[in-house]
Amino acid sequence: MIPLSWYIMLSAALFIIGMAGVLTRRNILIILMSIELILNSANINLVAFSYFLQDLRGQVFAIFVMTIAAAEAAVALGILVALFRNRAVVNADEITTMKG
Amino acid sequence: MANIFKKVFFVDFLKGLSLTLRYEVSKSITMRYPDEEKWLPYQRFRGLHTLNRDSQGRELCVACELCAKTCPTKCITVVPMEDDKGIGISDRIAKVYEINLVRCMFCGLCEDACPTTAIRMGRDYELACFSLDCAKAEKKRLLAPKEIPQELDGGYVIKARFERTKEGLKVRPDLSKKKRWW
Amino acid sequence: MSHELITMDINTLIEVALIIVKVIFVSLTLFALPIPLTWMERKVAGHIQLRLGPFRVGPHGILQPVADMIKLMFKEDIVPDKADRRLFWLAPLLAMVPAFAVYAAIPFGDTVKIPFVDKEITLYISDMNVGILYILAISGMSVYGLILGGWASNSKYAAMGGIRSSAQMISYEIALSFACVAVVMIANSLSLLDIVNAQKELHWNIIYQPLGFIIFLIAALAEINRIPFDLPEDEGTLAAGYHVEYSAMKFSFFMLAEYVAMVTVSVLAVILFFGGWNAPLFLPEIPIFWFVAKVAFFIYFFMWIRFTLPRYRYDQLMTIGWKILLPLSLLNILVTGLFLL
Amino acid sequence: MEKIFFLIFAIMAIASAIGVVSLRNPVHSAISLMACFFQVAAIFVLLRSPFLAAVQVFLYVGAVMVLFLFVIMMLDIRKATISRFVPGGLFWIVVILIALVYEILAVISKSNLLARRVAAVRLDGTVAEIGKTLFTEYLLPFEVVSVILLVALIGAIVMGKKEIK
Repeated sequence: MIPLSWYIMLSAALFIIGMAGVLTRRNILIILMSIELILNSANINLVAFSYFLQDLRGQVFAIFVMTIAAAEAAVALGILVALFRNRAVVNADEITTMKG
Repeated sequence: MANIFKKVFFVDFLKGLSLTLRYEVSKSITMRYPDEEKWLPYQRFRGLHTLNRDSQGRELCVACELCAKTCPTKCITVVPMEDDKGIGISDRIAKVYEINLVRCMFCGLCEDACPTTAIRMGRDYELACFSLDCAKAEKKRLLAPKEIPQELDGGYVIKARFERTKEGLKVRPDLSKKKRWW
Repeated sequence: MSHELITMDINTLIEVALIIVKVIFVSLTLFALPIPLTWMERKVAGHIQLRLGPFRVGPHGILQPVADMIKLMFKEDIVPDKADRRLFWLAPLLAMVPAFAVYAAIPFGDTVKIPFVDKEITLYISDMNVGILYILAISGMSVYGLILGGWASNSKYAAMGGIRSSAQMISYEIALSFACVAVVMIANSLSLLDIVNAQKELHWNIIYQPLGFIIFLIAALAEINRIPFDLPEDEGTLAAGYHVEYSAMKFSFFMLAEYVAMVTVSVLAVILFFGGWNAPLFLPEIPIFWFVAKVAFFIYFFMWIRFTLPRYRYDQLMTIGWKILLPLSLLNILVTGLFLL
Repeated sequence: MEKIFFLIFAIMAIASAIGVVSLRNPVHSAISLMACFFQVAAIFVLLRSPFLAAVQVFLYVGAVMVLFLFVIMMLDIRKATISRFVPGGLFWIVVILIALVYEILAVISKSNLLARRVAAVRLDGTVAEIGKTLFTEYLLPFEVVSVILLVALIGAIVMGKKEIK
């Protein structure tokens, strides 16, 4: 039997790697991918707790998370394409004109 | 209305499918050329040249070189020679008569130019080979008897056999069995 | 759980051995399938075009695929300069593995009694309770081989083929899944075994789902990149699309994946809409025979379509996918739901 | 047995996740993210939720990552691959990450949930059960999510469309 803590450690590791990606990388595409990674680590947690508590709500929430992640990816990539068409950059540091 | 009906029930699509199915079950028109069948060309087909003889077996060619002069690709070489042994119809015959088949375009102008009807376009079209040596048709080869007799009417498919001989690959026709190809 | 492994009794061992044998058997069959299929495709092509097809190697050219295979094995394996070498290697494998992995969930029949041992064996590797979802998910993965093959070649035709394939696969996957959803609603289960069992005694889904079947067929044609939807490898405009730069064994992996995908789609069409291994009309039940016969018919049908229809234009492809098939499939689900209520 | 599988999947997931953030080329990142999602799906199978595993592969691997690859190929990434890797302000990033790691470790070590064993009752027929839960207890969130999806669909189309001048 795998203890619950293993799953949580795995999800924590993925979360931190994703976080590091968001903070260190400047390529918008990779930042978006890191966000997907973070969402997935949350999913692992939800499903693991759902299994150990024998409650389906965790899985239901994981489905919601996946749906929202898909929607987020679609919109973000749409924005990225529009942005690239206007400015031709994929570097987050170069898009600072919206700053006040 | 009829248009909508057509679209809903894929009428055009089904028509196409039935057409291809009909083709699928009908007889193929391709022939299996070197293995089993061979096309016998018409009499006026322009294939490999032949050098003809008259009824007494004398060479008709008098080495006048008109064919070499008129050839647009300059692929015919003729070297004349004096001879009184009666090989030719006159005492001037060709010592060398050579056609470079790589350059020949089988236009048939040599045939028109020949005053003694010695050179004729034959019906042999299996001229592919593996080395350039055989792309040169010498006098001996041009004079050799042809497998397809000149008198035979052409324009149909005959049975043939594909053979590997020592001289190379040969297609042996069987002239007795013939059929229209369509 | 390690102690369970040790205390495994003989029956469990037999079960495990059976599964391994089944896996090996199925994958060997799939590896060998392109040999008869390429021959059949060439013969069908030939006869439809009033030709004879291959005839030189073996009787009626039956050994032609073997000759092709030998040729492909000994060809030079070219990797283009400036290609992304790792991905260039990975792409054919990524195309091939999902195509095979799908068969873990596909049932070929119910159970068969072995005559002498008096033991029943099941004719499927595993009966997943999410079978159809698994198949759709895994077969959706095969697009990676196409995209990466196109991108890694570092060639513009290949890249365009890759981009086309990604857009096409995503678009048609939706319609394909929705066509499957209606079937799932009727059978009340995601398991393929239950879906087939729900179609017993001629209650085949084709009778209840003609529209769903047409949507499934069109979307499946697009999903396996066959004419009339073979835009990713469009010879006319893209040379050969995503696999322009591939040669030798890598190319043959792509071909293998394509043929296996075609078989998969035929199998799915039979399972979902044509009653799986249930005998048609009132003919006697023969294990696996009817299944293979129906699958063979569909494979022939796909070849038949290939040599009947011309290729669609890319914008037409997208229009068909999004503006016709998607609304129709939603309508199909709605109507099915209303009938079930 | 199960532990060995878990370790294989977990190590591969973490390795490919590190690949996502450390590889220069976005295409390579996307591929390793795809591999990571696949491992996560395998872990879902270990957690006895095959439905979620299939949805994970279907949605993330089959759709979202293909979308990512599509956009990456549409954009010109040659400049991006040679750009510098870690920008300035590295110090603060490291501080934040260390704080995060510490916090998570603290929470995990303090919690008493972790020693918990799986209950004797197994959930059977998970697909049907999930469906029931989704359409009874969580009907409103479900509808909200579907509206969000619709909005995202329209938004993506509007964003992606060329401006008509």
